[in-house]
Amino acid sequence: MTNPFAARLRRNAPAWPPDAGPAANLAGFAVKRMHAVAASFRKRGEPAGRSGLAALAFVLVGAASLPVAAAPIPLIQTNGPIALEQARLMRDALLLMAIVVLPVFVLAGTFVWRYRRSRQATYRPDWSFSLPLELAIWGIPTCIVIALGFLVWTRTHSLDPYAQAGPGSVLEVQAIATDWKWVFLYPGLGVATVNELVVPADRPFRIALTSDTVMNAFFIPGLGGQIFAMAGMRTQINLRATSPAEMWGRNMQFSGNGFYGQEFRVRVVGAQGFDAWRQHARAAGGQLTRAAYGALVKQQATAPVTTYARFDPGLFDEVIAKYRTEPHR
Amino acid sequence: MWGRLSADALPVYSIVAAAAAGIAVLGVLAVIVLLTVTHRWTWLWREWLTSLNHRRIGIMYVIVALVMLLRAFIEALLIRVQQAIAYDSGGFLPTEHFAQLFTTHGSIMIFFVLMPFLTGMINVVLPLQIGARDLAFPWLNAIGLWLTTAGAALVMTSLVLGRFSTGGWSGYPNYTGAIVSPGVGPDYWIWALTLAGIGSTVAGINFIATIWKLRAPGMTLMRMPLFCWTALCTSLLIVFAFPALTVATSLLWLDRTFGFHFFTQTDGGNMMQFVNLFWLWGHPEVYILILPAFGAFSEVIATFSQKKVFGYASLVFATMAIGVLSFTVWLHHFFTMGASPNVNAFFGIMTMVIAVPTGVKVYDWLFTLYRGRLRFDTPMLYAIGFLVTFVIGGVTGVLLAIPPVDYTVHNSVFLIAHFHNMLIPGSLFGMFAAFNFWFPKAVGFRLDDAWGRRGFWFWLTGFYAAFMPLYLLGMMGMSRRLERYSHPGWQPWLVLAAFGVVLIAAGVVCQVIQLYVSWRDREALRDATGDPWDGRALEWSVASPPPEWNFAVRPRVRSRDAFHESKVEGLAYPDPGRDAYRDIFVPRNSGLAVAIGWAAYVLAFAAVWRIGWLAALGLAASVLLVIWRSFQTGTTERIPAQTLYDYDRGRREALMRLVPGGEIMHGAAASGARP
Amino acid sequence: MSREPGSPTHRRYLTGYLWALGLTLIAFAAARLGGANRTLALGVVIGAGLIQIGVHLRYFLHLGFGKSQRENLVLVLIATLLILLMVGGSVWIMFDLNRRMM
Amino acid sequence: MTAVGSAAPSMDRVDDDENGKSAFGFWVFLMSDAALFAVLFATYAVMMRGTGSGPGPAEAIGLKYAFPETLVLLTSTLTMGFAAMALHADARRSLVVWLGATLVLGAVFLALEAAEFHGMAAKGDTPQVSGFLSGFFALVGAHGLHVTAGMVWGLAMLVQGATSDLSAPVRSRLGRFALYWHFLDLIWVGIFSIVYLRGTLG
Repeated sequence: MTNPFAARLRRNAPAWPPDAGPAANLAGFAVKRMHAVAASFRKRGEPAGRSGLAALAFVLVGAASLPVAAAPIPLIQTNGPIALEQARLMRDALLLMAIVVLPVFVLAGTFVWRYRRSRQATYRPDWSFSLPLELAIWGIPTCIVIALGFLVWTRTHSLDPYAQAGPGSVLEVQAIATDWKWVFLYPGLGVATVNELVVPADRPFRIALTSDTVMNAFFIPGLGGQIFAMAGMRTQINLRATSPAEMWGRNMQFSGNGFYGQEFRVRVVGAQGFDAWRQHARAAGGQLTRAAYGALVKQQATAPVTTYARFDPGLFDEVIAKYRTEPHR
Repeated sequence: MWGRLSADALPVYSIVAAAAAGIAVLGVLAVIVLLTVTHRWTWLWREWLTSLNHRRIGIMYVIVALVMLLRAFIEALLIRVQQAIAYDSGGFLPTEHFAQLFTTHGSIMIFFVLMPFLTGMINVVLPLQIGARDLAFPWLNAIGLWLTTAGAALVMTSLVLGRFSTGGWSGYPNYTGAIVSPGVGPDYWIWALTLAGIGSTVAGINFIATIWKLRAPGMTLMRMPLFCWTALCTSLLIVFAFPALTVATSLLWLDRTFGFHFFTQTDGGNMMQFVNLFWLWGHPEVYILILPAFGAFSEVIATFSQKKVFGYASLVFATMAIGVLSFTVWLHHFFTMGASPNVNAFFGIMTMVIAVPTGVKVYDWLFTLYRGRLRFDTPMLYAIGFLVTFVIGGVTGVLLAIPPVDYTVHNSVFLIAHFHNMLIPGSLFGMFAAFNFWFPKAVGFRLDDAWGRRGFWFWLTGFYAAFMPLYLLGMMGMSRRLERYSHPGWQPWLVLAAFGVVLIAAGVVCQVIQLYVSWRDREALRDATGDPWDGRALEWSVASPPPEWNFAVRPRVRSRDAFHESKVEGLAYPDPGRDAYRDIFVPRNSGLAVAIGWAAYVLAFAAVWRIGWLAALGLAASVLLVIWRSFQTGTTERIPAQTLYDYDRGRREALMRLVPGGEIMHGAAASGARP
Repeated sequence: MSREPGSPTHRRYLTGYLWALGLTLIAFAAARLGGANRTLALGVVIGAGLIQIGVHLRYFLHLGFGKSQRENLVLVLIATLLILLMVGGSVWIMFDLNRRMM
Repeated sequence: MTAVGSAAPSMDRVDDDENGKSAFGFWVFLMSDAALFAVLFATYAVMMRGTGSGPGPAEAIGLKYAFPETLVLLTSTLTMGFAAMALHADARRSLVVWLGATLVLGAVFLALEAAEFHGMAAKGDTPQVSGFLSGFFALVGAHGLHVTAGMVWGLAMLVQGATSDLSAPVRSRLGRFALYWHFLDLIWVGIFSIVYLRGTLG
């Protein structure tokens, strides 16, 4: 059946995200993927640091379903130190947990096989306690949790989204979540975009976030990190991309009818490319005045990528202030 | 006069929704016609609806759960099919209808499937296991049932009149506030949850008082079957966690209906407080759902391994530790809200700490298998399937407990895969195991094992096929609650997930067939001894189904696995002598609880549609009915000692006949399996 | 009729009443007169409130360490622990969030 | 009695409460209710700064009503205690008098609270003004609703105390009502400390 709303969304939908099309050669893809995984195990610390995770995922899903995988997996194609650290953390945690988890599979299989009734193996119906065993099953997980806890404490602090992502001068960006698109303001550059985030490679950037609608969650899978954007409030996320790339980000918190299309393009470009983009934006784009912004928000639809040469200064703070009533008594 | 209710409320916005409404209405009509044609109304009213007997109330709880499970499962099927075909297309569901589906699916599974399922199983089993004649407060028990049923009826009503919320089962404002969602949807959600929540609280109070006060003589706490321990712990969690939900939903209702500013975006409202309150309830709720299943697994694994459970004290301690710790982890549901690293890290670490007692339980169960004599009946299959599958969910749960890792998969389908990986093997499999295990005790005949096993295998394989791809998709960045998408690479995995749900559907069909076949063959499957599995706890010492008074003479307990030990000693069915029998009192049936449930339904329905006079009527009726009850006398019925004595003598004689030679044990224990 | 120590009597209720009344008056007086030293006044109010809750539990709700009250006492202690976790955690989380969102 | 003999015979009756299961069950309910109030208190603490364009605690909250409310409720808890003593002594007339006094004091409390709320609304301080006032009215109002429910229950108990034979179920119910009433006063201690006194301290 037709869904007029969906049709409208499709008309507005930008021609991205830049995913590969359906794989022409599925078997070839699978081979390539396996090579990538194998290679990443040899080269620890390369950007392919999520290989352990990917390997686990493939085990989980089962080799039989492998050949149908045709998607580039952002968590393998991580870009930047934040995403890389997060991926390593995931891998380390998995390895630590394997110590207690793998024996479960082995023991379950062994015991089910050995002690099935028809096999008539040793039978000890009253055996129900063993101090060494009890100590082990309490002690070993406790040790692992202590190790994990140490990881959690240190990494949660080092990967705090509010902490600057590495050395260098920070590029400030402001993002406003609206129904159902993202407005990006570059206060230092004076330019603004809708549904496109352009950042220079190898330079930390900070996105200050708020929402001009319901609660949203800002997320760029390839760069790592996710944080809520809420009306009248200001959150922030600090990220960094290592090398030029095309990615996508989106709102992860359900926000109504256009939610599915609330994706934006992320372009990581070199330092020169970034200057070129800024000049291009300066020269070509229109103006995001308060009125234009108001009209954009009112539309309640997804929007194509748009660039603005300038925006009314203070727009971001005004959006926040709109929801905050200062005491007058 | 009728508030917001008008002809616009009919579901003409979507063919699928209209069809669902039609099926719901026709289903109700069909049941009414069937009952009328077969002249079953009086029977239904006298034997079931007005009953205050714990076993019957438990069975009605389970029936509510199974009916709602069918609906929620069909919704899951629709969601998966939609996502499988919705690459760059609208699929077959309008956007808003899809949002209603994921909201109702979640709300129903939690509040109207798992909660009534576990409440029902505790109802049936708990008094029998501790040697009590009923729960502490039989009438209150019926009120809990009928409030839950009223909530379920309200959700079903939303199929036909108006629309349900689109805000997800967690209903975050401001999306569910009056400005963004002015319709009746969130109000349906609020009231369904509130009614069910009050019903659950009532049940929890009842279970705690029962365990604390009505244990048989000699049944010390450390001799209680593990299912009772988990029931106790779950009840404590219910009693202390549900108030947070009640507050959250009530305040949201005040916001929506009377313009308060708790969770609004303006005028000093703070939507983060809703999220905080919701998960303040929501995390203990996870353990509320899982602990009774843990208890059931403990019973099942010991029984079908034919040996004592390993590490009883460990299991008890782990249960209580989980109970307390479950109140220290709720922030991990919103790590991404932006709390400072100290807060996030603290709650992350506490979440990992809770994994320790959970892991201990898994190992205790594993070592219960060790040197056992394993039988693989349906309940045991669910238990083994649970053990292996649950740890995968545990691993992904610990991953999610690491805040920086959570940032990369929060709100993605990885999260969906994780909590289904906890709740399906953890809670639902537990309830299926419990259902198959205790069905003969509650109803009097066993369930067909062959169809039960088929159901299990379809559920297990279907689970893996449906949810493992979601882990991968989550790592690819796929958001939850997407009704369409433009990433071609996702589609193959979503097709695989849909195939998984089709497998689960086959499992559901097997379970329906299992019920039918068992009913058809009930004479062959009858449980004549009351002890079909060579059971270990006291519930197997009484007949199946047990008489209204459960125990004519209350048993005196000397050890754990009380019934098993008495079988070993050859004293399973002792004759206490005529003098031990006294008159006892059982509660008379009462229709008032049913009436209170429906009065609450009227109140809630009127509040949803803002029909003031009707709401006042519903409220007044509820209050007056409670007062009326307090003025009633003669609410119990005396059963003379002679009746009890005759019944017990008859049962003992029947048991003698069943097993020649007067040896009235059976199963493996009787066949010389002991070394 | 033999009575457990701590079971209700008229005298006991009156004692409790006087205690509670005194603590109430102290708290109100502190709030009324405490403008100069707000922290101290607040401390007195909270302290008097906590003691008064204890007085109510002991003299009106008859909570005690006696055998017949042990079950209720255990329950109240469980409740206190969980309520402290819930309230303390909520306040910690929400104040932290508010601080970070400004 | 044989080895597997019947336990305490009293437990065989479903409708009496000699092993205290009703009183204990009611304690469990009270603790659940305490958790409900605790969550409301926490919410109030969070909302306290959400004053929007409305008044803050120091401006909106006064002790003009809170002080007499406190005294009235505290006194009613004493009369409730005396009613319980009367029940203990099987003195029906005394029971009715003290229970009646308790209810009258409860009614006075509710009247004072209604006047207070009305006065605030007349000043424009309604719950619709700000998150803070919403929190105030929800917390204090929830207590007021509990007292109202207590009045309904108390009236029913008054009738039963006056007319019935003071049977075991009636006694058990009166005992629970007393617990409930004392519990509401305990919650009020929290409210006047945290809401009113802390509020006036600014």
